[in-house]
Amino acid sequence: MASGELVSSFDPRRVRADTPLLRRVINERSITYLDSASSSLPPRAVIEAMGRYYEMRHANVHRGVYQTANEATAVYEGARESVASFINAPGGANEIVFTKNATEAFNLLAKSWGAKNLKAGDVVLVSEMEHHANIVPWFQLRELNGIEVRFIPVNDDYRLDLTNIESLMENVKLVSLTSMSNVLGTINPIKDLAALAHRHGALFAVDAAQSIAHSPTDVTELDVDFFIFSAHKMLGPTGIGVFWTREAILDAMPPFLGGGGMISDVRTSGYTPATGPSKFEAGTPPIGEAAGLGAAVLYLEGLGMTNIVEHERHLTYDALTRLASEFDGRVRVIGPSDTHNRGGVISLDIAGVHPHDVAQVLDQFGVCVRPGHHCAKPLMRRFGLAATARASFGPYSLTRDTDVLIEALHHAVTMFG
Amino acid sequence: MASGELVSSFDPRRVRADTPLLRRVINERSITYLDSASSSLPPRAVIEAMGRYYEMRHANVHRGVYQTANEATAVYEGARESVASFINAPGGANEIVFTKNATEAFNLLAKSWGAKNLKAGDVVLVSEMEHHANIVPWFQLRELNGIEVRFIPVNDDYRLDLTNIESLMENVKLVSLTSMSNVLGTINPIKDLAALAHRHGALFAVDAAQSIAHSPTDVTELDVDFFIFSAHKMLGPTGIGVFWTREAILDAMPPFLGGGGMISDVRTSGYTPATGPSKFEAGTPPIGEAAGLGAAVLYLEGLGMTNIVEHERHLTYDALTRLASEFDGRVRVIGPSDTHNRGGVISLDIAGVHPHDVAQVLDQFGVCVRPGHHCAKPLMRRFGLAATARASFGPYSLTRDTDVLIEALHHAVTMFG
Amino acid sequence: MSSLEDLYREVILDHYRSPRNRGELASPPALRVEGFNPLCGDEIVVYLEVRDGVLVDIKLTGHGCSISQSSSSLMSAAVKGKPVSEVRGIIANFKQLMTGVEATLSDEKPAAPVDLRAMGELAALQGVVKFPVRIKCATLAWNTLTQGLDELD
Amino acid sequence: MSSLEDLYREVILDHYRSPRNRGELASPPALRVEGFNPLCGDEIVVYLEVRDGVLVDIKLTGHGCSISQSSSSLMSAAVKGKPVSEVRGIIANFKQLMTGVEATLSDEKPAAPVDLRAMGELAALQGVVKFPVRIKCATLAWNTLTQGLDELD
Ligand SMILES: Cc1ncc(COP(=O)(O)O)c(C=O)c1O
Ligand SMILES: Cc1ncc(COP(=O)(O)O)c(C=O)c1O
Repeated sequence: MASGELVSSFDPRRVRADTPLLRRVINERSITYLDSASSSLPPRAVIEAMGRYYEMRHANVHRGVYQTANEATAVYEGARESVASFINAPGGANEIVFTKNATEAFNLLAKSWGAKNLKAGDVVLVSEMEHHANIVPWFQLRELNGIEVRFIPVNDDYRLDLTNIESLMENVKLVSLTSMSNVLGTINPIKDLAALAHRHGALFAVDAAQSIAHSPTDVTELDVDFFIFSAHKMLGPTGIGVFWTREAILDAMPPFLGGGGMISDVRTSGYTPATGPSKFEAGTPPIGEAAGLGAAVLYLEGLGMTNIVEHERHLTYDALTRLASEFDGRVRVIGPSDTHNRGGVISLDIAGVHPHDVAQVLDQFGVCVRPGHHCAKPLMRRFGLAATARASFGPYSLTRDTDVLIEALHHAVTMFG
Repeated sequence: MASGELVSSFDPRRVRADTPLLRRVINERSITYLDSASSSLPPRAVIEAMGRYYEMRHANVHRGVYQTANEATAVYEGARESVASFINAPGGANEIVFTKNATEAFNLLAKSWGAKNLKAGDVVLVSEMEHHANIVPWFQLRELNGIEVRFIPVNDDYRLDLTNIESLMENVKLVSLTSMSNVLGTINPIKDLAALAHRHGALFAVDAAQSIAHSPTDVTELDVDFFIFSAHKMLGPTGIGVFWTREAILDAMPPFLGGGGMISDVRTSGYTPATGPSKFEAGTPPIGEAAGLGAAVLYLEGLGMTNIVEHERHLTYDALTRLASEFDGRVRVIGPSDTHNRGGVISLDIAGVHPHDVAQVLDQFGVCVRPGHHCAKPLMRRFGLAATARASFGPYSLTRDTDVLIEALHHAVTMFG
Repeated sequence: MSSLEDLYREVILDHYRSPRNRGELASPPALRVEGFNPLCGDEIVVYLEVRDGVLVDIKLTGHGCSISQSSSSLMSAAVKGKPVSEVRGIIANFKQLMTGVEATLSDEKPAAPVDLRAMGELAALQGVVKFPVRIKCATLAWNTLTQGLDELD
Repeated sequence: MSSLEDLYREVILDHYRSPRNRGELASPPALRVEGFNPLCGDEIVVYLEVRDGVLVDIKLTGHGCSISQSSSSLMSAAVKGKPVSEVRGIIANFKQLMTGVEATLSDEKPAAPVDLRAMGELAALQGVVKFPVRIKCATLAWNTLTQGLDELD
């Protein structure tokens, strides 16, 4: 991306203008996109980076000698560098593994690092507010080798219940937590909890899928051990996720998926794995996707992550205030009611209106919210809900979006009486 | 793709005009792309389908109620339908699982189906000409449960040595073979071998990565059990691959990667997997990539697979003839010397010139060939080679490409004396 | 908003607000069948009592959106007290109402039109077909009922 | 074709065609070290004999492209008979010749320029830096030698 394309001071209308999908008209209304927690909308710079890649430089990476193969390799490895610097990986690009999504990265963590380092009776400590991506792989590992998966409870105030954390830490070898809940918006005290885990001799993994595009990230400063996220939630494309860990841990991890690219030798009798991130990138990697992810990182850096935090906090504060005052208590926010340690994900429970119906009515106003369990069924059960209707913000969101949301919610509430 | 964009009678120059990357000029020469076996060049229709997806319809799939989420779901599921019909899957779209590449699909085969159905002493029969993607996952399964991985030898004529196939079949539960070697160009008698496997009570898997874009596919007619390929070798994007198997087999396979989307329920105590292809598609799937793959299938169907076969056979015949006559025996083709059961992949061994140097010299002429072991080290060892320089054709290739290849090869041969 | 009002017709909202035949039956003798839509979390439990080839009683519990809830309520009212053979016919008709239009959406030939008059209140669910993702909500109860009848066969 | 001829200078082609110090040394007393570039399959075996702090003999076997082969041949000629401390200096100089320009390509500040005259024939490998993927070919032998010297330390 040419530096001229960067915005120097943050302006959400500028981001909006950069985002082609926001020009969509739905049911005769401009789209009101409030589903960035599911997937964000890529700016033109990202879409064009991919288009240019396929038009100009596409080739398989590695081992190529010809020019476009070198260029494709530079695009791919360049994205690795950009991501490393975006999260401030202490060991740089060598610590960045590209997966297909955050979910594959959790499977890599559980089935490579976990299968090697955890044995029966060892505990992986997660929480009741985790996404299935940070639960199911641990259950699968449990089937394999009898680890215990333990859950930190969630309080009625929608925050981790840390009252008994010291006793919960018994036999814990890994703490794996979301930095921000995709249902509640709750932001967890990752740095403190990582320090606590380390005091107990445990490692610490972060599910950063929700925080990556909504706050600055510094894995060195957080002093965590694993860090996982997906490009499609940070204005990037589908099909690529990131797994970060310290180089020493990465080097000691056994291979995961097998195939081309992750070997240093193959004989009919056996194989020797490659070293570095390659060991975990079997087969042709997501090259076009890396082009998109690299552009997304540049774009976010251009906006400035602290600007985004401020902007989204303002939107969230405004929305929470209006939702609390306008519906005579019929609309309940499932999540913290203030913006302290809370991001722009707002789950709604509306008395007498099922989230599916809420979303359906909202669609008639061009409002995109997501109904469902948000891949967090344990959390839903904890609060006795089958589903919520979730609205979530991105850097392109405006208070105008909240206006339309509230207008449409009024309609839904009236309709279902 | 509007039907007006389809070419009714096959014309490689038209395909060329459709392919933006072929306009590249490299070292002051037009690009001569001869590396389609590594990755093919997407036509504008594919690149634009992805761009349009991100500009117009991008949203996370499943569970969405709003319009763009429905459209994204339709794009994704539509691609599944297109792929199912492209390979004539007997059970339709329900049998198509999207993976990140062919390699992940082999890992799914080995670690889901294989881990459940194979036990110590059971044999997986592959061949010496397999790609690492169809070798390493089996080695990994062997570490887990002691299966045997057995290799069908390759003859000096670069074809499978089937002399002792009956005795090789002892204890074989799965035969897993490439339909076309990515090094030799050899096309294997899949239908006959599948029938043989079935006679011995074994299932049959096909690595179709190399054949999928170069010949018509009909898995029903072939009567095979598993069929695997990658989009990026069939004019599609990176980041998406296909795993096909019969519905009954798929339903009985245990989950592979765990996370969102592949579950029907998750409690703090455990989880219940989903049914159908979803069970194997954990996390946000490659939606933009599916848009590209769907367009690639349409584009290939528009060209007509039998037209492509004819075209590439002609190119291959011409190239083999000229390579055999022009270099006084210094240039040796590692692969069958006729076009009977042979595709357009031509591996070269040049006396006194290392493949790396060949590719480097060729790059100066804008010629893209791939040097290396092509992820087929057992095959390389079999023929006492460390590497070859490989040229391969696509539907956009012309005899003019072979002209430039030969001109550049003359230069390399002269240069290294 | 016309298609929205087509989806949420008054009959539907009425059955959603005041579901018919809600509750449980002792099982046995009644058959208890569970239905589940993993995509949106809708759950339904159908209790069936068949005597001498007649569906003498049906009760429902569960939770879900207005479409799945009203569809199950409408279904219970439509099938209760009917001979099983007739119930199967009603199910087939309803499924066709849903799939006929699904097929149209996917560019295939539309199935023979359903006789809407014969369907009574059920016809109110016709608006669902314009919202393909909601069809699964509407058919959940019906699939669960079918499963129950199959088990009794 | 100028950059191509810069890569494949006559000196390089000469060392490729007639590699110096090719062969093996009995080990022990010599040290045998293997180097391998998994990316392109280049393999090299370096035999070192160090006595009283001097690299008295070096031999090489292996296979690879003209760059990796000529670089190892050029290296052997440059280091043979030299004190180990001086060998380390030559290695450092050569690595800088390769990395200095790598760094430039990736937009960092170029390292201090290497004194090319002091490098003799080795300077012929300078053209490699314009072909970043080939740098690994050129440095394979040198990394293997370093590894050997480290083992002897
Ligand atoms: C024969 C064969 N099988 C499998 C693969 C693996 O495909 P992918 O790298 O897309 O996973 C390839 C290509 O690299 C191949 O040529
Ligand atoms: C908190 C959290 N973790 C993990 C994921 C999984 O990400 P993906 O679906 O891209 O693998 C998501 C998003 O779905 C999420 O919100």
